[in-house]
Amino acid sequence: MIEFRPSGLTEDEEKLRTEVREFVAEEFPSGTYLPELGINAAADPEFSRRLAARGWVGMVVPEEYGGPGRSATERFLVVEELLAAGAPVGAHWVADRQTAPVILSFGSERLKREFLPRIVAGDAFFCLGMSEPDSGSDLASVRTRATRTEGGWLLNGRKVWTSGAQYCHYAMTLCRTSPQEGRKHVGLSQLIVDLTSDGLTVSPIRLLNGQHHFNEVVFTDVFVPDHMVLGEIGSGWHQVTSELAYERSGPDRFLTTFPVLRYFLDFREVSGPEAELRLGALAARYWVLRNMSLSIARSLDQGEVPAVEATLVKDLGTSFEHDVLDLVRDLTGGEQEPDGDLFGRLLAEATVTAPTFTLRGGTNEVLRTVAAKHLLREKRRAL
Amino acid sequence: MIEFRPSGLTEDEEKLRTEVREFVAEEFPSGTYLPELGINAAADPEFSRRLAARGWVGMVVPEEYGGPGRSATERFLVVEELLAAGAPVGAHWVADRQTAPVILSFGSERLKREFLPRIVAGDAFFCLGMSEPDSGSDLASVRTRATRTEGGWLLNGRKVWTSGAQYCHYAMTLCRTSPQEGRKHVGLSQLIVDLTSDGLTVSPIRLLNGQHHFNEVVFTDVFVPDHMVLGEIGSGWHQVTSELAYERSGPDRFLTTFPVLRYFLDFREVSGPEAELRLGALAARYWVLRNMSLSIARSLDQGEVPAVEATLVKDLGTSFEHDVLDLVRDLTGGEQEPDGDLFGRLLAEATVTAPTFTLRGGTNEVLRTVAAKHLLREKRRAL
Amino acid sequence: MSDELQLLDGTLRAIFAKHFDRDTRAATGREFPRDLWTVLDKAGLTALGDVESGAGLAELVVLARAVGRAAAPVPLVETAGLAAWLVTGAGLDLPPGITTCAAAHPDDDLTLARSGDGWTATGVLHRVPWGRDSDQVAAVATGEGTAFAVVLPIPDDVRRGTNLGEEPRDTVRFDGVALAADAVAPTTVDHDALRERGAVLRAASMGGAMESALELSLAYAGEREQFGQPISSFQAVQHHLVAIAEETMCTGMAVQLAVSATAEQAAFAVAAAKNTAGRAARIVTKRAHQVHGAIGVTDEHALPWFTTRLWAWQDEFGTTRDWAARLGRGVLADGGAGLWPRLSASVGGGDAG
Amino acid sequence: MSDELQLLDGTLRAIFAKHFDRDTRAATGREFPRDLWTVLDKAGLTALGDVESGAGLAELVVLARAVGRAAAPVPLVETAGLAAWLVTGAGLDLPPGITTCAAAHPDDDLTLARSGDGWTATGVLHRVPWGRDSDQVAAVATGEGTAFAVVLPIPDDVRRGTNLGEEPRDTVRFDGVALAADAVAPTTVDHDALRERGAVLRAASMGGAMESALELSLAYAGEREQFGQPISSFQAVQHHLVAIAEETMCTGMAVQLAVSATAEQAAFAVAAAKNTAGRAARIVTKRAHQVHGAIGVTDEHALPWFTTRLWAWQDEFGTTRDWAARLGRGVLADGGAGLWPRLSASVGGGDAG
Repeated sequence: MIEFRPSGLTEDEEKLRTEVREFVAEEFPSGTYLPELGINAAADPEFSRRLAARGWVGMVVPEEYGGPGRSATERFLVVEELLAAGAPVGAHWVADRQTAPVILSFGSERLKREFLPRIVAGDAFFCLGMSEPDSGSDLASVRTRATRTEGGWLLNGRKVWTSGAQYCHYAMTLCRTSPQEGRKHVGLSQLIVDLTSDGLTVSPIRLLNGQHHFNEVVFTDVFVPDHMVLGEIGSGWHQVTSELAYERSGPDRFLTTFPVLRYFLDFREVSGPEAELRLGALAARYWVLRNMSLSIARSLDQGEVPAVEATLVKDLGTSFEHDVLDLVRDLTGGEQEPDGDLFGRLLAEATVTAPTFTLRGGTNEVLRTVAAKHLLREKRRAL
Repeated sequence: MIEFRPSGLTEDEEKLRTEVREFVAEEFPSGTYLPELGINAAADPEFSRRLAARGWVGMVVPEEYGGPGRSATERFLVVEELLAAGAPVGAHWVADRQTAPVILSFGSERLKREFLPRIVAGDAFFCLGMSEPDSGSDLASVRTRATRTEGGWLLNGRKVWTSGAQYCHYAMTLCRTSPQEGRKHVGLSQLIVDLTSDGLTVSPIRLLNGQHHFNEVVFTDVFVPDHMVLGEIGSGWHQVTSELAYERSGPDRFLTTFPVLRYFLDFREVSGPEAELRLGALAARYWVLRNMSLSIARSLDQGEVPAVEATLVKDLGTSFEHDVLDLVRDLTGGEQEPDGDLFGRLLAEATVTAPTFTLRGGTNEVLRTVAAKHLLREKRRAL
Repeated sequence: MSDELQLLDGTLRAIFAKHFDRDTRAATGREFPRDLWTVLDKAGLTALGDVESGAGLAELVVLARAVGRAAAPVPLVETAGLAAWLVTGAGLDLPPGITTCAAAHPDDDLTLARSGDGWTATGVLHRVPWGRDSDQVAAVATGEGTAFAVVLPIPDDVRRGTNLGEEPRDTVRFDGVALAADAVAPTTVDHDALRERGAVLRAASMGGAMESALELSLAYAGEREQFGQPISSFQAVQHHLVAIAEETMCTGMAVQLAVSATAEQAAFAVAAAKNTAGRAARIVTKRAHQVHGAIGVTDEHALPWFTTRLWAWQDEFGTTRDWAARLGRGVLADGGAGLWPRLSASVGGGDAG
Repeated sequence: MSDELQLLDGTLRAIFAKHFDRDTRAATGREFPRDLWTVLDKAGLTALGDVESGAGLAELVVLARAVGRAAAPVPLVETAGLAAWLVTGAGLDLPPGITTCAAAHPDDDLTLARSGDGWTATGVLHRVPWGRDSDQVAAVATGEGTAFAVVLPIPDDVRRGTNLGEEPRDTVRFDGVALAADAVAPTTVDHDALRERGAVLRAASMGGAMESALELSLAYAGEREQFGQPISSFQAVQHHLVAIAEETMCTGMAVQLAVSATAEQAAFAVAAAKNTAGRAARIVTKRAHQVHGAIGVTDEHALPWFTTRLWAWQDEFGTTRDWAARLGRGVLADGGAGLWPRLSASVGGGDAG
């Protein structure tokens, strides 16, 4: 039986949180800015560097690679404060969340020395080259391929939904490095691709409201030197699947719409029995989800890999983010005004971008099947 | 595109409804009785005969077989009044709803003459021998089999979830009349089995609250004479699937919990903005579902077979019945008292029997797959 | 639908298909599609609601549904369905050009004062559909304690706004605008009546938009493959499709019931229609996007034409909850004994023969 | 769980498995399972909440969860978790026999009056768990403006009632019952405090019942075949299983948070636990029954042991909505600025150290 343990904080962790909270309060006083919404957050490289200067980017990178060597829990505490405030975390998001950990886990010494200090300094921003036009949640079916050439690889193919490719420096790119024969999970590798490479084009895929988060990235004989291969050639699938615990379990899975709720309470009159009932139930779920998510971070620090737990939290969290919106929308009443005050604009943006909340890290439908299979297997094992 | 047409009533239909409504008001004054809940309704053979005396049982049976020869719409109007009031329709329910129509459609002249007048008189009550321990929604997998003997068939096997076998006279029994070779839909037949036959035992399968609706019926070399075979030998699957439009579309798919709502309004203080909001939304859905269901009855009268529409209405209706309960439960507040006043007892019974609402006529999961395939097929055809 | 309504529907479908296809839409961008409007105008569709024309709510529902199905960014519902009805119903002529209609916004306040032979109008109309693109706006105004239908020229300085579907919703102010006597006439249509009619027509457009969302979802699910099979073979996707179809059907039925309702039922049927459409809109938008995945949230895909409008329209002419509350007050007033007769009351017409 | 708690859990599991297996349950029928109680009593479990014993809320949550997991029809939570705590906390001794506890019903009203050296008690306690089977009932009474803990013998003429899980919930009246001075003591536990503790323990039992519902659902889905394959291969069934697991997890976490909460957080954490359990109960019961189909609603199947209790328990010690409203009043009082600090406040203990 899956079970989460509540986790308190150490004094040092509390101290860190206080620092972050003070920093955030100073940078983002309520009502003075339009909050960003979680994983859709805009990029603000200057802000990312200010964060980095405080040691809050690439936090898990150990001191020998220029980082502060802090825990997943400590990173959690920083990230949740930023997301709750709607900070513009877009620039360093992927580097901090995924790239630094996987380079640490799988990268060569050279890659570590080359990239980790720059990530920690807020100097190297990454995007993910995973999805392709025909792959979707079925990552193993990627067709982008790298073929051997002198001193490296020639990359050809097309990636879509790469967030932030327009301002990032590198793309961690999943591709096929040996022809598919039989099992499609075999023969995949991850390459670090310099986005300024010859033969590489980035073009926007605009969101329905015209916003530019996503891109199409096309590789035409892009040269990637050997040392930019992450880990062993052919181990891409293993790397990608072991990333998923990071990707699924974080506070970004339930906090995306928190700023909307905050501004709603700050800038609208809210009262009455129905508001009490619904806000109360919402508060209970935030409380439980946050503590489950924190508990996963703590487990990671203890060397556990709570993959199924992370999956379930993701599933719960992303549905919950929609519930928050529905509630705010109901209680606000009247017509939404995308040209209205800050709260009105925020709610409008949240409403039209809500369908994106469930897109990353695999659709919920696929995740549920994975989780169900695990539960059934555990059950059979227990018999 | 599936589309329902609203249907008004003719003067004669209005007149019929007025009669039924007056009858029901006299038989069931609010607060004097514990309403029955739709398809779980208790059997009251005397009540069934009083209804029959007014011509409201087996209504679709034509005059030549002793019936009033009324339309599906007229039957709809009678049934919805009975269900809304929570009348004890259990005794004649299956005979009226399913047996009379299928004997009319498929039965021999002899079967028609033998059974239809008795159904119309409230003298012959039927149950359905469909499900088996290992069949569930997959009816074609039945194992009960009939083997040829002189002048008829010897039936062996076991049926479960046969509602009302303890008081009914006959069971319309789906069985295999030729060994399964290849497609499992082939070689099935329906036999009318006298429940007093030698070799037949009925034992209760009690509901979780001790109530006795369901039975297990075991056949051991039960003799069924040839003339009790419904239609052609081997056409059982066709008969069963063409029954489903009747089974799915009726007012019993959305009215099961109506008496709970009625008693809630009659016997509890209800007021306030939340009650208004939720009751208003509920009223809108009752209005729409009822008119869709009525529209299906009208289509049947016009010779159409709106099978998918009926499926969708069933799916919507049964979920809706649960929503009604959730709402009443929320607004009632406090602990439920199964030993309380009439409303309290009714709500308690509805709560514990609610899981049965979705069981008959195939689970909603299976129905949705059937409906989706139809929609996709239509779409492809339109391209 | 009767043959006449079928014909009207076919005409509208043909016009939108021919004069506002994907390329035209892309080329027009956020500009007002004036060519489309001209075609609609010449076909007599912009004046369809003229009470002299014989077209009733049934026809206008067909029109509104077609607008929703095409996600056509024109004030056709406002002009043909509301302005023409309001203005000609009061005995005035519908002027040439684009005549939008006030949106029965709860904060609207427009008063008339006598001035010589004519009147002056003062006040504000909020979130007027396509205010910036229209020549005049029809509205209900109050003067000397009476409701009047008026047609007001739209000033240049509207405050621009949009709804979530990027349709113009502009705030228009009038400060003592002079009106000739024949631009004003007493009307039996008050603010509530305008809102009710707007609600039915919006619900009809929502139903149309849902039909398109359903079509897109079925098409995408049937062709998109994942894990080696079309995603329509996954039960979760099938359930999304069925739910979309169900809610689309419910909305269509609720709107048709509002059309068929007797005078006594009208208030209930209208409220039920807009409430049903709003509830359905939430379900349809969520599930259609879930079926489509990432492709559905891009500005190159048609799905957002419909879903963004469904998000917006559920709040226009009264929110889903506004109408639920109104229905609920009726339910509580009727009590237990009144509920069933109310829910099972027969609508007029239909197939009863 | 710590080793001590694991041990306690193991003891409870073993006792229920051995002394209240399926056959014993069937043989006992609706009779009180006195043999089971004797075993629990001898193991010292019925007095676990005695404040002298060192057992705290963490231990009692383990006990309550085990009761829920076994659907054991005994007032163990009431005796060990509530009565022992209330009575010994006030410095009184827990008497021998079965001492149930008042259920903090909103209509409860019990007053004490001085009478010679002792007291007389008058009033009514509603829906007392296993009132008919218990020897005495512990309750909070009011006398001379102060809250007292009292232990009252249960009269013969209780008004019998049950909850949806067929557990006895009896109404007990006292009309000037004489009490010795040493059966009464002032307490800091008021009606609200009793209700809070009851709410956490019921939530824990609900979590236990959900675990069993999940186990049954997984087992059934893995073995039941339809259309030639186990139903667990259908995506719709998989989603039911996942939702059941999620809600079970949430309930477990919410209860553990109430155990770990600091004094300042306790009110919030308790309310969140009971609200979370109640919400989860609705989802788990619906989906577990949907997985099981017809077999799950029969009295021969174990599923209803758990689902009927989940239906009942969600309303006991405050309904799901009662606790939501309480949380909501706090949210509104805190306002936007207070919300995040409230939601992210650190609980005590756990793995931090």
